[in-house]
Amino acid sequence: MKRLRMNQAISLAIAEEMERDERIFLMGEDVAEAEGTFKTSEGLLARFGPSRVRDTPISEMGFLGAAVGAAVSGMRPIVEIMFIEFLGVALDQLVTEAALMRYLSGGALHAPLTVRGSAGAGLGFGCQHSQTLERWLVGTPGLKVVVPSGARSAYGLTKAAIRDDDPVVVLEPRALYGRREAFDADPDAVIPIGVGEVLGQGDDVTIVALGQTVETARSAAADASWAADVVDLRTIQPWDHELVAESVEKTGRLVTVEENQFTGGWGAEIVSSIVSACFVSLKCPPMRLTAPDVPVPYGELERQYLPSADYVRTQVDVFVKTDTVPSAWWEELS
Amino acid sequence: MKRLRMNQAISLAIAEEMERDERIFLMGEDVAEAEGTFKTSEGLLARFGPSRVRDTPISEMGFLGAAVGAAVSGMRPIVEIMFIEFLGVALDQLVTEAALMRYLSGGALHAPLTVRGSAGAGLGFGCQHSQTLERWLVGTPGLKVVVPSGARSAYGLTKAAIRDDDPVVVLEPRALYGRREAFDADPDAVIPIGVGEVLGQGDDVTIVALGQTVETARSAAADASWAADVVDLRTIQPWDHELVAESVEKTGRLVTVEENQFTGGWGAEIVSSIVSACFVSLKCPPMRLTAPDVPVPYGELERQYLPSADYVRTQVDVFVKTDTVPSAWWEELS
Amino acid sequence: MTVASETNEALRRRAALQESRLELFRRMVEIRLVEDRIIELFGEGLIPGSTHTCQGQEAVSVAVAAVLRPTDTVACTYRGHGMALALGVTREALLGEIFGRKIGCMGGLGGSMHLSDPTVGLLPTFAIVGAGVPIGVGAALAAQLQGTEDVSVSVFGDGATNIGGFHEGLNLAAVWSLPVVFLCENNLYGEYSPIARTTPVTDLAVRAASYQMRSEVVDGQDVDALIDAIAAAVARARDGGGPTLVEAKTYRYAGHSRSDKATYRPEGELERWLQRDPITLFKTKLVDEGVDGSALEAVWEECRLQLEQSIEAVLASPLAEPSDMLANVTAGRI
Amino acid sequence: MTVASETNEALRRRAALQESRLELFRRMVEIRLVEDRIIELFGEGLIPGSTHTCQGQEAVSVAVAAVLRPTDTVACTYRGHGMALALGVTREALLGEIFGRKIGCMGGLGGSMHLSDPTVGLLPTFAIVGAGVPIGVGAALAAQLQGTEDVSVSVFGDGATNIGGFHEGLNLAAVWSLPVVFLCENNLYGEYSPIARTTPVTDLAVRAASYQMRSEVVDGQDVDALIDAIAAAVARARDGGGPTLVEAKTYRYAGHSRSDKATYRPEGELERWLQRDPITLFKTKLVDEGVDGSALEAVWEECRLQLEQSIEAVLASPLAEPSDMLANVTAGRI
Ligand SMILES: Cc1ncc(C[n+]2csc(CCOP(=O)(O)OP(=O)(O)O)c2C)c(N)n1
Ligand SMILES: Cc1ncc(C[n+]2csc(CCOP(=O)(O)OP(=O)(O)O)c2C)c(N)n1
Ligand SMILES: [Mg+2]
Ligand SMILES: [Mg+2]
Repeated sequence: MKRLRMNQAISLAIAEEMERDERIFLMGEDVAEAEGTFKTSEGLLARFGPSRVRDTPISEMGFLGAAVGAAVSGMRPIVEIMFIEFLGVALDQLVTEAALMRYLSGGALHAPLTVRGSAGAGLGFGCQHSQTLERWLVGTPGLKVVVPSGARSAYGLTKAAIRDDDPVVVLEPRALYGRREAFDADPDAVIPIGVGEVLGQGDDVTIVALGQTVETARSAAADASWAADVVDLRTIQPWDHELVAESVEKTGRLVTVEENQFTGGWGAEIVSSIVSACFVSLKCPPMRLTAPDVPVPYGELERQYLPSADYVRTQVDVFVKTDTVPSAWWEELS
Repeated sequence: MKRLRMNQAISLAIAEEMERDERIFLMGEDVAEAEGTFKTSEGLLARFGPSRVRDTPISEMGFLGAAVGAAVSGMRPIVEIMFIEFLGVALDQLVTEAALMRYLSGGALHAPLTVRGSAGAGLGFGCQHSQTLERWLVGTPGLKVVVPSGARSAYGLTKAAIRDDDPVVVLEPRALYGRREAFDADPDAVIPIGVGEVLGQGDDVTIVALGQTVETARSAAADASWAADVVDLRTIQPWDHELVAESVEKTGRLVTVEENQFTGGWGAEIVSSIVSACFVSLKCPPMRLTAPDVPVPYGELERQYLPSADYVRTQVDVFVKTDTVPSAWWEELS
Repeated sequence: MTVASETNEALRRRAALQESRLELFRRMVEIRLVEDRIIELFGEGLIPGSTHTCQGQEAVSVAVAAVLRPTDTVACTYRGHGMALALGVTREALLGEIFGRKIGCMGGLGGSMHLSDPTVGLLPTFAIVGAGVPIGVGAALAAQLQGTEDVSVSVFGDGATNIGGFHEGLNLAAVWSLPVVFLCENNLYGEYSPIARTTPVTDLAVRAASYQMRSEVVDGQDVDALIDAIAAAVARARDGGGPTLVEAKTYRYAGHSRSDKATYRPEGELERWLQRDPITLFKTKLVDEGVDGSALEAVWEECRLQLEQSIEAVLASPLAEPSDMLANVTAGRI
Repeated sequence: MTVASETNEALRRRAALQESRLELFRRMVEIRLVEDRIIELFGEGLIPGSTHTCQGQEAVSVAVAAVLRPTDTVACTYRGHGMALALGVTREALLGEIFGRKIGCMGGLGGSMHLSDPTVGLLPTFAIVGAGVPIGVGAALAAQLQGTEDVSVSVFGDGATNIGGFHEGLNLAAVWSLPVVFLCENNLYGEYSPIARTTPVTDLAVRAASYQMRSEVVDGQDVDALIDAIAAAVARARDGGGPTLVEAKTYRYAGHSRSDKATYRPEGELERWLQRDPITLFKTKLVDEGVDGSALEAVWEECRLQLEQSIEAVLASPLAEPSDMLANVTAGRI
């Protein structure tokens, strides 16, 4: 058992994989000398040298594209996008090029590329450095997207991403980098892509969470008058339909807890699929707990913006009691 | 009444608005001398001159950014993105800059910017020139997205976009540019953003369609054994929740017809919201008719990929008769 | 712009800076003190998120402010406190923003990276590297189209010259001969990376040749040299002579951001630059010009006092409220 | 790569081209005839979508193929038929793709813009302008990391030199001294826009100076001059001498794409270029070298015959099927 911060777990996962496979290398802005803005590549330069751990210019399009080219040429690059928002200047290389390499070559090529980016709110970085943006990625044929919820899943999912033969994006909740978690760091403790996990069991409601909302949902459930299956989705594309459906068949109630805005949030995808699959078992309409449809605010307000454990508990209280969806906090305001 | 092709209707709408307001100008690749790759700026250079109708270098990031700068400086730019996929090299300027200008300036600035792009499949352009990609845009606070379904709505929505004081994206179904439609081209026949339209009435099912699937849905409904409210959504952000909810309250059945892939498609948003709003009225789970989760194929196969009127009719037949969602064609194959 | 008295104060501060060399000196001192104090405040954990200060680069900011008219436009970066203060933004508007107060530039919703004040020409500062370059070009395009004599200045760092938006922006400005000045603050580092690691040329000004654009390298620690270079470029732009790339060789004394101790700097480098401190150099010059040295010394204490008063005022002023985050997303309310 | 005999045929064709100057001539003729015929076939409405032909630019393609090893990599554009044929791709694989047949380069799912054959080093041709530049850089990075002596060539047009990816790619290659050759086919137009409308420099090779990179301008109609320039650049790259930007001055005889009649060209321009037709120039040279002129004349007829046979074979071969579109999206099946 190790007790590591999430950024340490990521460094460890990368190091072990690089040790195992010479084709793996890491590049990004300040990942080498500085060991990553969020210290997610601690010790890697010292251990693997500047050829396999590379600082890049500020050229997201350039180095992401270079990673695509290296990936189809027999390497297995890991690219760090410091803040996932910066994909806005490079999205083409990921979704229009990398994701299609296998298809465009009739299966002759493939792009075993890992793109890691810090994502999400909670650190007070303001509206251009606090988003999750999985909506830019989910739905892209050929692309997979995973989201760890702490050190343990970061370790296992990072390994899975690196070992996958197709492009995988790891959206690392930046608010969790500094949080410690104890886990069994077996070098082969890979968490398979596409497989979620039920944390805690309960018959009243299924709560689906992702990334930092997993902890929110667990805290909410811990002191609640209801009992929930809390599902850590872990992969958002392709997501674990079976696991969620099975739980909803049992509980008859579905809640998603998302840190993103309501519109365009991943919860809509889950709700729309699960409603089809489990219509007759549903006791009530699903409920999505999200942030309001506004940019991520700075400072104190960021806490209000993100769904808190208290908020989740209160809303689920009403939901389970009345089998109706209570209005969101901002609907009361506006 | 005029009978125009959709590209002519767009040219006309732009011309009339440019006539009305000197601050409006158009830029993009080959929009001036060549009058647009899809002839959507016919006659504009001759009429308004090279200063207000500008050919740009191949620099989507550069000229989209320039449009943002001009918009906050008192102009009302229209930018053409020849194929909406090219936003992949410029997305930052639209979703991270333009959409936030009002917010970032505490309301002191705003960006009255229209971004028009050709979108969607049907012309055999292959996987990098045939997507709709509204998923890159929907959910962005500060951004609006409209999708015309023919010459009439292109005319009215283009005007609405140009007159709006915030950034609006017009996704023009490229397969429809050459189609004619007769309509009343009253210079003030603006179609308000956020307002859908019910075409044809029926009690059995609500079919929500967008862009080129509006015609698909209408054809399917024309010869069917069931009667449908066919809703042309017209705006996908913010979409007309009330109109759809009202119809579903009446019919008890919801179908979306989308030309995009299932995962990440706009239908999930509609389904997830409407299920909450209309849960007790629903006779059965909603059904989403989409393309499979694969890149858009070329040639003959493109016809198979897109949901056809026949396919929609057959699927809705089963749906209405059995109140269950039949499997999609590709589920039978794989 | 929202508060009328605020506006007047910013314009008054701008005029003051342009009227006397003593005021120019005072503003540099103010910037230095504000930046030092911000680092302290962050250090005390009083402020969330991050911040990017500009100690050592004050001469560039005040030179821009000394040359430009308030109707001219500045597109600046997250390292924007100095530019904001120089252009006229009040200490209260800056610190208010950082402390999340309603009197902040954007109502306390944005934080350190997001300043703006259109009344003195400051566009929202850009947190995405390179984003402001094409946007500055767009402001110049607006001026050209409107037939005003306004000029736009895009300010960015050395690292930003490796990003696509720089290239596209400069090309566009050159081919359309727009009234814009590209001002590169070459402080030798992009985050933790020395320029040589990311950039194969030492004088970034050489890049202007790719666009047949004029360029100049200027001593970034010498206010007067800067004023001359910027004034010449601005005058040429105003006269229809097109864009110029000005490279100011400068240095940032602090780390890249709040958490950076700048341990990557070679020994003695900081000390060498401190010997050419822009404030000291300017003081010597003013004394040579006959200004009383002790008056200049007194400026430090005066500024310090004013700063503490400003901080008190800010801390006594109301915080941004939850409902504030629902405003300024689009023209209406969310 | 999928069909072994195909593979061998492509390699054989590549070797043949490298072994004799007559074969080099023959390949240019083949390319010309294939392109002319493709335009005809599109004109007859037999093929959906669009196509971009390269008549007039054949010398560049065969020069690249003459210089490179099959393990070297080429990142080329949608205007890629000539490059594909030159590198060794068979007429059947090219035409099969355009006709949507299983024997096409990507199984008939992609069409004219999407060719590839890794066995002769052809990466999927890029339909997004500039996308192939960083990807070619990545192939070179792989070679450097793997310690092979392979070289990568990025081929793109004049218009592509205005897009961000060009700038970022060249900078990255220079700062890492990668074995890559940037080959710009300057055919004077980007779609319908003459270069002067979009680009403030005439010799695009000057842009190499921004990266302290070597560059050369070469006559794009002279096979031998091209071979010399490309061979020198490739040799330097192989020897660890870093990247070079080679600008080939050339001309496309046809319009930009299927639907373009190229009416925007100044009178006489095409005729002037036809006088320096690369095939004619090379023929004259071969005759000077003692090759029998009538043998060269006969090549046209031989190629014409082979082409018709290929078309027949392609039209008799099976079309891509619906289930094909579900393969090659990720490692598994959809
Ligand atoms: C597109 C993008 N990539 C990366 C970053 C992260 N980042 C912020 S500042 C910075 C360094 C910029 O260096 P430079 O342009 O020299 O400006 P300086 O900070 O030195 O003023 C980086 C990499 C960003 N904000 N945007
Ligand atoms: C990012 C992007 N923008 C625009 C286009 C549309 N487009 C395709 S080819 C082309 C012209 C390219 O010109 P050039 O680079 O000179 O190459 P050429 O076609 O002359 O070979 C354009 C604008 C595109 N495919 N990708
Ligand atoms: Mg710098
Ligand atoms: Mg060209």
